[in-house]
Amino acid sequence: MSFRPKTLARGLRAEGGALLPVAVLVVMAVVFVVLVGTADQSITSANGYNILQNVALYGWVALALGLTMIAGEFDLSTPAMFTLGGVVAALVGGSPAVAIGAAVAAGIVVGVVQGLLVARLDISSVAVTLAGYIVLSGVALTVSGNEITTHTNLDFGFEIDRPILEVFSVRSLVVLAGFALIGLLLRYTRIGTELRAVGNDRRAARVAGVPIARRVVLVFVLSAVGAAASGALVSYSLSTAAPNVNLEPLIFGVTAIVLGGVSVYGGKGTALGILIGVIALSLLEEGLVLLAIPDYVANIVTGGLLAVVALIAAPDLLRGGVAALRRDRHEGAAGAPVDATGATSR
Amino acid sequence: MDARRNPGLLVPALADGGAAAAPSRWRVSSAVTLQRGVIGAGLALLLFFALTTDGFFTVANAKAIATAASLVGLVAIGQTLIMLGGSGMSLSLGMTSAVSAMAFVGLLGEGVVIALLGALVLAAVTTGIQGFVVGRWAANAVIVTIAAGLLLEGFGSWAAGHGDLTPTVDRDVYAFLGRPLLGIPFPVYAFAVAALVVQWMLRRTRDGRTLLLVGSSREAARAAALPLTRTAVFAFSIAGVCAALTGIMVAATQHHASLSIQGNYTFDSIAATLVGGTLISGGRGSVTRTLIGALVIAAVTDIALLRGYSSGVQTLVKGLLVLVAVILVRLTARR
Amino acid sequence: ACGSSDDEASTGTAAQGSTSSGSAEASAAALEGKRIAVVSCAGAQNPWCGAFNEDLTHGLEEGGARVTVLEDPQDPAVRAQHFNQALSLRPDLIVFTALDSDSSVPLFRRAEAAGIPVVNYNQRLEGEAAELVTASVIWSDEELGQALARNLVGGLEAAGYREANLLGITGTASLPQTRDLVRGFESVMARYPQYRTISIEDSNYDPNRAAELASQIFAQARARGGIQGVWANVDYIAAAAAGAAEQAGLRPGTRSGDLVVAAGACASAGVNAIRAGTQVGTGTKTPRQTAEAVTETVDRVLAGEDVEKVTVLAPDQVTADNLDEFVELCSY
Amino acid sequence: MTSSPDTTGTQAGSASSVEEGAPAVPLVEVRSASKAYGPTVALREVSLSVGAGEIHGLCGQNGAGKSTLVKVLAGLVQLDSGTVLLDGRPIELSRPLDAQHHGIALVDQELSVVPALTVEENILLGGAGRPFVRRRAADRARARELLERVGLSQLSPDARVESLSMAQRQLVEIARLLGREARLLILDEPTASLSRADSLVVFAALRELAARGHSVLYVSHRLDEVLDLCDRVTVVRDGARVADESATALEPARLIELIMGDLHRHERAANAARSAPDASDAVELVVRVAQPPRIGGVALRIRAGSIVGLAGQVGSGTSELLRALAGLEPGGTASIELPGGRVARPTSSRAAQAAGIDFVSNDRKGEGLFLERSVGENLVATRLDRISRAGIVGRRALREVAGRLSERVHVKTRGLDAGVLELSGGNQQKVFIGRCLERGSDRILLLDEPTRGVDVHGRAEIHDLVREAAGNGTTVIFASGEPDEVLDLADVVVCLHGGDVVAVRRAEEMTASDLLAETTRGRAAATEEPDGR
Ligand SMILES: Nc1ncnc2c1ncn2[C@@H]1O[C@H](COP(=O)(O)OP(=O)(O)OP(=O)(O)O)[C@@H](O)[C@H]1O
Ligand SMILES: Nc1ncnc2c1ncn2[C@@H]1O[C@H](COP(=O)(O)OP(=O)(O)OP(=O)(O)O)[C@@H](O)[C@H]1O
Ligand SMILES: [Mg+2]
Ligand SMILES: [Mg+2]
Repeated sequence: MSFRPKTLARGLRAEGGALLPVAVLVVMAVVFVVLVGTADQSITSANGYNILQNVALYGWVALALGLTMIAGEFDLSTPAMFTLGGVVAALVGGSPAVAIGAAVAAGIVVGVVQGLLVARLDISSVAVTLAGYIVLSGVALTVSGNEITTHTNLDFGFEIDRPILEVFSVRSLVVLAGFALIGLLLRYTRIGTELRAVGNDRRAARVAGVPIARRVVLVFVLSAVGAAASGALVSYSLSTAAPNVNLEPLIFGVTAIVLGGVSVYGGKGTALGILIGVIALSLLEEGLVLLAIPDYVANIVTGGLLAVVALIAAPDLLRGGVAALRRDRHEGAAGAPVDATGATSR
Repeated sequence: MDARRNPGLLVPALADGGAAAAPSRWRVSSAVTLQRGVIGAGLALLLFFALTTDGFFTVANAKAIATAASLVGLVAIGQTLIMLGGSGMSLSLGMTSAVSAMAFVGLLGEGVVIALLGALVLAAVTTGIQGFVVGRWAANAVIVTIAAGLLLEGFGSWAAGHGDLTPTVDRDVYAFLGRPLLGIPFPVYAFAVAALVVQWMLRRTRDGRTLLLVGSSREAARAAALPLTRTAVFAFSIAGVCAALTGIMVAATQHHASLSIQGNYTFDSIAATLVGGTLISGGRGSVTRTLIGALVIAAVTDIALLRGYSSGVQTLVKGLLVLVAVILVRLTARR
Repeated sequence: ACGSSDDEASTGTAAQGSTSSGSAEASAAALEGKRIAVVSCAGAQNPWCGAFNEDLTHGLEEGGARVTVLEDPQDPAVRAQHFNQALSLRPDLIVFTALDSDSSVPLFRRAEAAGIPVVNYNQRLEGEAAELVTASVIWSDEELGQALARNLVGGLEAAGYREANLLGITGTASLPQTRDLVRGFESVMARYPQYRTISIEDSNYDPNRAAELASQIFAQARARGGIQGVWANVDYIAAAAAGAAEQAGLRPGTRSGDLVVAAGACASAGVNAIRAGTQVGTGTKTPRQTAEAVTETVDRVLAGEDVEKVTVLAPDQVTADNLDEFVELCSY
Repeated sequence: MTSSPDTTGTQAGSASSVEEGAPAVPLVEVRSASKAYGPTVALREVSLSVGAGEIHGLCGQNGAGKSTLVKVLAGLVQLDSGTVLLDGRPIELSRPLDAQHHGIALVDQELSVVPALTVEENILLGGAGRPFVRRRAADRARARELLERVGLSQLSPDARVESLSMAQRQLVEIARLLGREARLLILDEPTASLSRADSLVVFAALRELAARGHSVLYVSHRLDEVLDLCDRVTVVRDGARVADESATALEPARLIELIMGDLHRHERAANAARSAPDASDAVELVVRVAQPPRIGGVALRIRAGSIVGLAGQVGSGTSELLRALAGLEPGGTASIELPGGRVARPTSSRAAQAAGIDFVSNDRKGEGLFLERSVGENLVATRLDRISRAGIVGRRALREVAGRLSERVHVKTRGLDAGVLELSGGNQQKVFIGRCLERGSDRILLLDEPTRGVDVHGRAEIHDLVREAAGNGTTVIFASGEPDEVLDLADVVVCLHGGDVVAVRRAEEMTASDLLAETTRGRAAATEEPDGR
């Protein structure tokens, strides 16, 4: 990846991204180096591998969540789809192509249904995908019989995690390719423009003739497919799929995309920004591991970070803060007031 | 260029009067018919399954359902207030239940009153802070509450020394909170009283009515100089207190408290609120509806359990109920 | 090791399979300066894990090892990720608790390739995983099930039941240790046909769910003679069921007409309940004994000794009578 | 009344038909169109014809059926009976797509450009083309060409739309429609969100388009604009056509009469009749607002109980000034020096409220009403404090207050429990204003576009309410983009330009053209169209 800084900055700006992701990445990198330094460790390619594996783990989930958010929606069903993707792949078994294909197909079905409900009936996506979350959790438990399902093909899992050039793996390369693809889609195609339009001002986009329903369905399909496919890939690398849903992917994804400069209110964000958010968060996690931080401290750190992120994204705090700064510099309009009593001209 | 070969839209197809943008009065009224039909059919189905389920229609089972509905329902009262106020939902109320329960058990040595007050105040303050952030700065409630859940979990397990807390005092001191009173489990009273009080607050107090207005439109409320921050703190801290009550009663019944007390309360409470028919974007709904939602979910889960369906199927049915409710509410919404 | 006083070491009768007596001095030497990564479940969610991680860390550090603990909320993906991160720390040994055999295979292969020994605890491994791992320390869940059954029968007999309907509540039914426990339980109960388990439900280790389903099954069974006994594989699930019983107007205890409650693996909730008389007994599957056994195994592996693949710890039966002996071990 | 377009007009748009010299077949003709919504009859046998290259006005009261007629042409609403002809041939308009095939384009009341996208992206948004490719060079050329056609050749296609003026945004939208070969452009109240100067920019572009043979159907409540812009005017009342006349021949008073029937009355008289605050015991306030970069610093001394009208184009800062005083612009500083040396600083809407300031936003749906709630609840929304004791709302007090206010503002509603969304726009506006009345004397009432989208009759009623409030000692500051409204309602007119006060005059000393001259200072030359109209 040979992004020149200028191209990178332009890419972020052109799609309405902010400086935030770059700042976040720099801060995280510094924190990482400091953490590692105090932990008396040396940084090796193994750390790079781990970070990229972490990117591979939830990268697509973050990208999928980010896409829906750019289009002005929120897909809460992501963690359940992630789990279900793994369960489906493990249950179907056989050739990995077929198994992953089945997970992707499940994702398409879920995405189409959720997308249609959101777009056609104009229901809040939070409500629809919350119901989707519960339904999909039930489906995952039911089809698996509440058992951990084992893949028959253990070698494939081993292959996709084998280090390539020390730091990469098939799994992380596939996820990075996904980022590149979605990045190109957002930046260089009409669909990308339309997605941002749909997220920024849905009414105007509709009036302009953007096929809103199709675009909304598209993001929900991409979101569900992203989650299902990563769930399937992860299940291969674990050689098993557990049917219980947990919120980990959602928490990671939301934190990463907001750090990556995606607006919670839609219309703004880039694939590159999301990737930066994911990498930044993976750096942090690797740093915490190197420091052997207990789980509860990790919770506090992640929770604190997310709280800060929520505040950064809060519109009124920013407005108020800017206002307070300005108020200090300007103290009203001094001087004699213009007479508007109507008395003088009488 | 010929317009025929260039089918870009000239007319804002759905800009005005379109199906999605504004359902006409006809659509609304037919949707009401549809809603009544679906609810009627649903109730008939429920009745059928109830009648054919061995052991459903017994007093003991009614109590079991009422208890289950009450524990989730109390958390759902809070969820309803948060939703009505336009903040969407809280993803940390289950964790609030657990941490309050731990505080309660931890403080029991100081006496049951102090323990109760301590736990309730802790819950009110922690959720109140979330309400402040959401109300004052319009922070996204989902993200704020996920963050708060993580922080509560972290600090909770730190304070409890990663442990399961067991009361150091005699059981009789606090066990009344879990035992039946006049044959009816204590949580049922707590839920009934809380639902009545909160519903009354919504209808009859200034803060309650303001909450509905803010939920209807935050921008309008700001322009009308309504107290956004106070309203959100009001909704969130009552939610915290209700969630804490659930946690305390669970701890008093099970005689210990750990983070596992949160169970599925967070998502189940949102499900109960949505099944009751409260609008997720706020401004419309009531605690009474949530009460019904909680009872329906508890009854359906009970039937599924008694008929021997797996927990997966029970979850699935719950999810479908939420989905149907959400669709019906949308179809009958005025906007 | 691990701060346990001598009398505990003698009372904690963790029958250690075929342990050869590795002396304390030898272990100190073997652990000294070694780097050990522990990939474990998180204490925040699970008190057992918290106590175990603490005891193990303490024990290993006392021997002079440097310990890094990576905790996760029982999430297979995160656990695998942590295992990889543990590998990149290039430790001398990894202590690991598998979620199941199959998902451990790729991890163990990687560890083998890196030449890092792995000591697994608590999870019985099968197939390739069992071969790849250096050593395992597990409990005999079958014996735990037997202890549970003996406790329950004792309670039922004390309450004077000629016959009884029983409700069983398991943690996660699909786990091997749950199956072992149920097998052990049933092997004993086969001798008491008058006590019938009419329903075994899966709580997924969620106490609220356990309470909910217990109360609903109490209600349903009322018409058919009611439930006289409840058993659960861990104490806090039993406590939830006992609480639900109280709410339904039943009385947990061992007097005539009481609901008899018994559980498998002891914890504070169980100690509390046995003291209060609402639970008849439990069994030891304690974090401290596990940590001690793991520490010893680690020590021996690092000392280059020949270690058995599997060390099976045998649990003790705990009742109101001998509770005092086990209070220390069971309180966490 | 003729049904063929008038060819004697002097407008550039008609020139082409003059040259052809033949009685041209109208581009679009609607014959005896009827439409009912349940019991409501929206259109009764209406006819309309728009010639090629003609700018045609459509006027009528609220609810007269203008929008319905327009939607019929756009294929959004189907007629119960009647026909639509294009180039003299009947056409089927059962879907929006049909209208589009026939080159009929609708520009909605609300602007439909996406703020976060660039000009070029907006122009090409939603159009045909392959979804995955963007042909950069071709797209750029197309965007430039279309921008030129609406007179925006100076604008960079890469500019973000959120940085444009309202007029530019409107023109970008029109450029998009031109890109789709629109023959008939329909604009339904397009200038509701445009200032006068911005309107002039748009008008110039429309005339240019008409000159090139495009037709325009123009719906507006701003009668001066209609007369100014259009070649012909059709007036509908209660769903029926009452006139179709040449705009040049039409007197403003006659047009009002046609629109209102006998409801019309003249307003300035009403204002004159209002007892102006007595000069001798006048209490004065000083209002100061600074809000960089929009408003450098404005300080006004005004008399309590008077009505101050702020006039200015969009971007002149009238809205920002009001919003700053209402505590809704956190970027600004505002203060009000009250009698007795007290200084109120509305740093938030709560602070403004505490200082006795009430605000009626220009965005009724977004920032005004609580659309999910009832009429009654909306009316008492801001006085829950006063009708409650110890935090408990008195039910009797609530009904009483809501009932009284509802009567005061003459809301037409089936009851206080009716949803506010059931009301028509004008009635919604009355509820909105009613909420700010009767809140005690010594208060300051800020109104931004108080009668937007309200018909002449409703407007007069609202003006009366405002005068009455002022008569009771409330100080009123309002902003309006319509010169007539400012002159009708205000005692004192304050003209703003570029965030500065450029003129302060008594209303009766001013004419509409004075006002236009003051508020378009410096820009007037640039925006006034070249033919000097
Ligand atoms: N979708 C609808 N359902 C029922 N009645 C409608 C609908 N749309 C319009 N009407 C009614 O039809 C009549 C004409 O409405 P229309 O919107 O055409 O008026 P208008 O002339 O555009 O008014 P305004 O100047 O306020 O925009 C009104 O009485 C209105 O109540
Ligand atoms: N979709 C609809 N279904 C039923 N009645 C409607 C609908 N739309 C409008 N109406 C009714 O039509 C009447 C006029 O509505 P309309 O929105 O045209 O008002 P308006 O005065 O034109 O508003 P505005 O000035 O904002 O354009 C109202 O009484 C309203 O109740
Ligand atoms: Mg209208
Ligand atoms: Mg209209």
